[in-house]
Amino acid sequence: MNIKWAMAIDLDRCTGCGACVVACVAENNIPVVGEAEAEKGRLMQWLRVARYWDGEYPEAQAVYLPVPCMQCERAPCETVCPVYATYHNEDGLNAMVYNRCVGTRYCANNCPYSVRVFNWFDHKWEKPLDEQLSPDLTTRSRGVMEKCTFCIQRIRRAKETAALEGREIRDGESVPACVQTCPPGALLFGNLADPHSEIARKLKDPRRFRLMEHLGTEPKVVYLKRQKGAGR
Amino acid sequence: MSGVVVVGLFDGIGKAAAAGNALRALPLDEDRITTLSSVPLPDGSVSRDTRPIRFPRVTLVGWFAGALAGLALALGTYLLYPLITGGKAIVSVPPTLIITYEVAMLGALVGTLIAGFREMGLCRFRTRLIHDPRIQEGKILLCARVSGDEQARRAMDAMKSAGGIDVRPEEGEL
Amino acid sequence: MLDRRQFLKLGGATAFASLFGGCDKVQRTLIPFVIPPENYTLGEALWYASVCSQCPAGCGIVVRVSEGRAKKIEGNPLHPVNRGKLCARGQAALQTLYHPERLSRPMKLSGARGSGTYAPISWEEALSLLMVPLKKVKAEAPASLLMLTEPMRGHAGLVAGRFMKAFGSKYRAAWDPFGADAMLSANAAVHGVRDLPEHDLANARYLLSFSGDFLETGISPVHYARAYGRMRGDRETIRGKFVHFGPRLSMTAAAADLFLPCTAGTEGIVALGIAHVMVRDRLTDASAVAGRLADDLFAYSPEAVERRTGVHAHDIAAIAEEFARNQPGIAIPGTGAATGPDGAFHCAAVALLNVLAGNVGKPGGVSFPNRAQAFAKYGPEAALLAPSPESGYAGMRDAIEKMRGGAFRMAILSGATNPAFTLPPSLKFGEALSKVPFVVAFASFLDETTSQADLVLPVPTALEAWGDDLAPVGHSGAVTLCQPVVNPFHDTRSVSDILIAAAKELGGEPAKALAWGSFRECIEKAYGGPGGEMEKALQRGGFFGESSSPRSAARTGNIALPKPAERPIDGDPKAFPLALHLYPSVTLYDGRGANLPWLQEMPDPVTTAVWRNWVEVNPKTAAGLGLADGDGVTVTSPSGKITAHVAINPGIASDVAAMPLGQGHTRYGKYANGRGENPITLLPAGETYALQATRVALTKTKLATRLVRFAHPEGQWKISNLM
Amino acid sequence: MNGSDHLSRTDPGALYRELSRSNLPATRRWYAVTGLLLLVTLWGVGCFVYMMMTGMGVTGLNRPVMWGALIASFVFWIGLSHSGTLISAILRLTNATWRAPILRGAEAMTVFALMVGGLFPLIHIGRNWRFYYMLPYPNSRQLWPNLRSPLMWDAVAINTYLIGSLTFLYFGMIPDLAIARDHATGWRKKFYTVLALGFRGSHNEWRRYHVASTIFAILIIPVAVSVHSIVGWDFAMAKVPGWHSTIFAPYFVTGAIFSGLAGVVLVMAVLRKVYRLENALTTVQFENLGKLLCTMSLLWGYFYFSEFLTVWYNRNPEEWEVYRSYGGHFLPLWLSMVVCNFVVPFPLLCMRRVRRSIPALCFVSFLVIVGMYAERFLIVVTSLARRNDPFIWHNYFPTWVEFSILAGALAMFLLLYAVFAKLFPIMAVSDIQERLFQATDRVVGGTTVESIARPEASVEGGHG
Repeated sequence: MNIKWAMAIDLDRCTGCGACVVACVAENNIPVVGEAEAEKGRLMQWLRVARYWDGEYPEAQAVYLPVPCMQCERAPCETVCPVYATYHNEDGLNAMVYNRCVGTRYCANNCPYSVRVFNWFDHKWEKPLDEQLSPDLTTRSRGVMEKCTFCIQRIRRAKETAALEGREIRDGESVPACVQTCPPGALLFGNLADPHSEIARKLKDPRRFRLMEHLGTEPKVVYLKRQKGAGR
Repeated sequence: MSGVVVVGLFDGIGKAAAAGNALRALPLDEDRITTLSSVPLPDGSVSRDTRPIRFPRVTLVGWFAGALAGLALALGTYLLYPLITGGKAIVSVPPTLIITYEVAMLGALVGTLIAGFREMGLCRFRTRLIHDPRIQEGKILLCARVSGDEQARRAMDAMKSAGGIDVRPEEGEL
Repeated sequence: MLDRRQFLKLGGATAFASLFGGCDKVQRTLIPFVIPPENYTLGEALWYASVCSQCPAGCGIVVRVSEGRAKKIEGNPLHPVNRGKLCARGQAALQTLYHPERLSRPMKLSGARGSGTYAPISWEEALSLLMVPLKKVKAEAPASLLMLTEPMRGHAGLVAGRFMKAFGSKYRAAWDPFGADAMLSANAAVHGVRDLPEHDLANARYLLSFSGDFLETGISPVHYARAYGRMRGDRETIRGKFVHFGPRLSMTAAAADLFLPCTAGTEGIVALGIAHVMVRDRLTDASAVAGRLADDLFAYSPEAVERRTGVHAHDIAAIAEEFARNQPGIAIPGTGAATGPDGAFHCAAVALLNVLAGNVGKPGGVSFPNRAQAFAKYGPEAALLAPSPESGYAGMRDAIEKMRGGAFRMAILSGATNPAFTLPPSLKFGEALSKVPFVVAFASFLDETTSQADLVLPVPTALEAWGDDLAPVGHSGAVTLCQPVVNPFHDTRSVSDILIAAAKELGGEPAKALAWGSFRECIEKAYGGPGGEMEKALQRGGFFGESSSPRSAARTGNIALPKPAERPIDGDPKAFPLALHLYPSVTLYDGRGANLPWLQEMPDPVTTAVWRNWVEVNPKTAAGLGLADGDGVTVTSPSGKITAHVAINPGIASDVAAMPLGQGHTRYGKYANGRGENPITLLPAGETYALQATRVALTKTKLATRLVRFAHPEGQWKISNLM
Repeated sequence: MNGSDHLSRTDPGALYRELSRSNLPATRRWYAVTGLLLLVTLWGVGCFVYMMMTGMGVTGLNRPVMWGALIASFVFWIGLSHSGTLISAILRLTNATWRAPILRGAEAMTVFALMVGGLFPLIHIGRNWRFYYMLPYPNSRQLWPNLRSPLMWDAVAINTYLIGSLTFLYFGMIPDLAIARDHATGWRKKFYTVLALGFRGSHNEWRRYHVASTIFAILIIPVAVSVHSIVGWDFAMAKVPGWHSTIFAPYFVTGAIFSGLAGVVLVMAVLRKVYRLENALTTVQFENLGKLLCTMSLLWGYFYFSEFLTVWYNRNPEEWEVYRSYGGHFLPLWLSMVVCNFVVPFPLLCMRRVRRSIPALCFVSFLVIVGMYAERFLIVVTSLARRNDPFIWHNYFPTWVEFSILAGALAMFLLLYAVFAKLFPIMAVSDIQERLFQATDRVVGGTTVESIARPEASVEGGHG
């Protein structure tokens, strides 16, 4: 089956609660950096919920914008890597091979969404917190770039299960941790190449837009605008 | 082409030129006469270079060899490791041009260097070469490769009469 | 690529071949670096269902267990409260299990009382240390035993309740800092039901929130957030509108279509203003507002309300009309409104709107399910299993007073609500506790409360224990079951197990009341034992089949409006110009999450700050005080003084200083200690547990620390660059 | 010529001794200075090792400023390397007679600046110990470099340029090495004998030497231009507001020549002072360099204005944020760039007095070096610090580790130069001799002027 994973983020539903962030941290063995490193702008979270202010009191508004890796179809990060550490996999995801990475950080510079995070140090999990580490994916050493993978390990597992049962992967069978946990259901994940998938139907919504569309990166994360007023 | 070389030191270009003319009158072929000097002398002032300078062709050859290598590197990379990046085609032209260009220039530079060394006859550490360090004091060493004792004697006479100092036969390569 | 089964097959083939063919088939190629390591799947994971204990909402969870270790917590998709969803705090609960500072052995006080220095001892010694005084108290003065816990639900509550009763002491105080006291009394006054309502957000067309925090820390944030999402986007042609009134632009307020800031402590007045318009413009069925109520409402004309609250009269009128016309609609009060000194008034005023709109008992409105029904077979003891979601503040005050008076010879502490941290220091809880000769604490972590005990007994976390639970809202009558999802990581025993064992040793009445071998046996007996139904229920996470029939509100007419309390909040407005607005932290809740690194490092949704607390002020107010974003300030109230960093919140009322609760720990481990000061210090010890009870003054101070925020101070204003 | 029986108007032996003062046995002062430089270099190396063992976190880098002072220095040093070979090649091709005394020093500067600059990308990568992943050789990891990456273009181009510059330097030095060989004794004799490769100064050698030099000069110019263009493309290829600009390649080349010229002036002044080369390095050389510097300052100003104008007029919000920060957080840096690169140097260099005064010219050159470093830093850091998504903006300031590495790099450059000057002819003796040989005094009316006789342009063919 042709697969093109995509994510829809409905800003009308997103409350900015941050459940996705912690779910991602828990799923992907993402280290905690501490206050001093956070101050230097080195949070390791793969997914951020950007909070923008808009307007002045009393019309001030907070606008939440969850930003995972956009898994661009025309990914600027991939072409600039001198060692092919990041490339397009068969499902159209930007796969990151930590082993190959030498840490030029060019990919991070070339990512207009700035969603790539770099391992500035070897991050340690104080014992026994290391027991929480998921065996499905590696921890990353210092000097290596990392980023949201759409929880490729979950996709992989679902694919294996499907293959064992001799069928194709079902819509919604595998979703990233953030999508799984999102309390208001603002996140939706699925195969865009399958016209019957929920996401394919959802993305017919006229509210759809993509972040920095003018850059031509063709992100596979699609946002749905906030609505105004009652009714549609 | 080893043989006897008659050498003589001259402390002025005029004297050396006169000696050169005398040698040519012996007669001695143009390509048997040369000078050693600390500064380049204009061609024909004392001796004349008869051998055509052809090594710039090697530069060209080096350039094309480099270009081929660069092209092979670029295309080979694309075709042997066909990883899709950025959702783009496997083979991309502009980077190929850049790599080809740079490696071509490298080939040309290296080709020129090697050919230049060969043409100038450098790096012959094992052969005995005619040399006189006194040229560094502004003297000109006029050298004439002679065949036979008779020619050698006449050449020495010609140099001495033109004002040559320390005129002597030497064994060695030019 | 190999998957696991192919690998096993190959493994078998290799083993077989090696017997006969020798070992010449050695793998010669390395795994090339073109393949990401994530493409290899290691082992199979198992999922176990349980319940989340990070807040009282009682969400169902499933825990992914791999090689005997819990790896990830997710929401239980079958659970009626959260339907597979889970908040950040629930996700982070995994870190309590493997926390480096978790108590792994019983500990005996080795220094002075309250010093927090302990020596590890064996369980035998610990139990004898527990039993000797317990027996003595039982023999000499059974009424001098105090049990201080968080509200215990399910059979744990039954065990504790029966134990105390059989022991002969009635002093069992349960403390929950965010208990819904005000809402309960308001509901009793307006609806005649002293319980939490079920808000059917998913089917509502209009939502009015008064300082609501239902999306972040309210009674059941995941339940409400899920319903909120459905209200917004699950219906083809209807999108529920959401209007928020409150003094602060909170995370919940940010989700609103319209956020109308009002003066601190005036939420109820705004609600009455809306009610006034509804009655005046005949937007409501008149029978509901007979008699005195109409007279009471007369004073709340939009203009009068505007003067007191700062909300424009035309906004009030417009919203009243919208609210009445867009049926069904719901009005919700939040912690900010309910925790003022006259929280009951605010909540009642809001509840009144639901009555006026005629939404009580309707889909998309407010209803009151019968929670007690699930445990009806226990008769009067059902209240032990399904306690009312009150804060228990009165009980705590009473207990503190009695402790100070020397009424208790022994105290048992349990639970995560940490009264020494969450009660105003002016109540002097710690000092009172030190008057109790022997204090035993059941805990997973040393905190400000448990570190004052003489004996600390380690308990399993919720992921390692048996239990059952009944969620306060959204449960639809379902009982959630807990089971150990992993083998206990440390040698721990649950409170219920120890109480059962202690009862057995005490003999007599207690032994009869707690006639089980263990708490597991208690649960199994209650739910039909191993095999059969309980096993299936454990797999599913509980009994989700039965749904309780909703109670109808007892009262529909003749509603008496509670009088707004005439107590102004503490502090002279001249000396203390700003009203202090305290709110539960989105990440740390009441402070129990402060020792979990994941939560400390999760940027706060509003300020994007990490690892420290702050005081939010309006940009104009800050400028007037000469304060810039990030400056250190001293926050002074009549009751206390702390320092914090200024965080500008452009959507906060100009007369308010807001602080999150949860930081300011001093004895909660290295991740929690020294991350700012506890704002509870600023509170007076009032009649009710009122978080919005004082005014404060801010003065600029130099601080050695800095407030770290994720957002760039300039960049965070440039959304227009992006969209 | 003119019937003169002298090869030159000065005694070649005395000339050599004067120009080769740098090769005299090392003095205590020399040891003190190089010792100090070695210490600073080692300190820089130590800091690099510390950074490698601990992680890149010891720098001030962050998200989004993933490149900082190290990359700015890379661009700066590669830029500095530009003047040497490029100027030398252009002057050689155009037969500028005043060029001879500055050739060697400038070419050596190119090579050492390249060596130092080329280290920075390796220093800055996160897993330095895996740098060989970028080399194209068959291996069991199935790794191969991605030639789409501008970094690979850079690697190839810098490699070509380094080899080319080394060749250029060495080839041009062969006659001088021969001279040195003939004057030297002891170990130096053997040393120079090997390096001179048996060059004797025969007529054939000289002729071919000239042809090859010309070809090298022709080849190296496009390489030099391409190298800094590619360094510019490292940035211009990226989707970073402030980087993504078509003008970057020529702008970088201009800036490179500009800073390189300033570097040449400083190096020449130091050589002149330390090795008492006043007779060779006269105000003529400095004035001419000053004129070039003035031109380049103007050219740089023009390019910067062109770049600025397009963004200013366009007001693309993403790019404009970068420019806005020039007036905000990065104002000191921006001011130092504009003042040191244009506002002060241009009017000063227009004055003949300044151009002819070596201290004044050195001061201006120093300003230009500072200004150009500020420019590199500004280009690299500011654009990253004000990325597309304003939420994650973050400022950057280098840490002591980065400063140490930068200091170590400077010390390494100076150390290499000091050792080079000690071992090799730092003045192009044979070129100077040649010029003197060709020059003669000629009476024109009432004055005597220097007249140069040129050998016929006998170079046939360049490269293909």
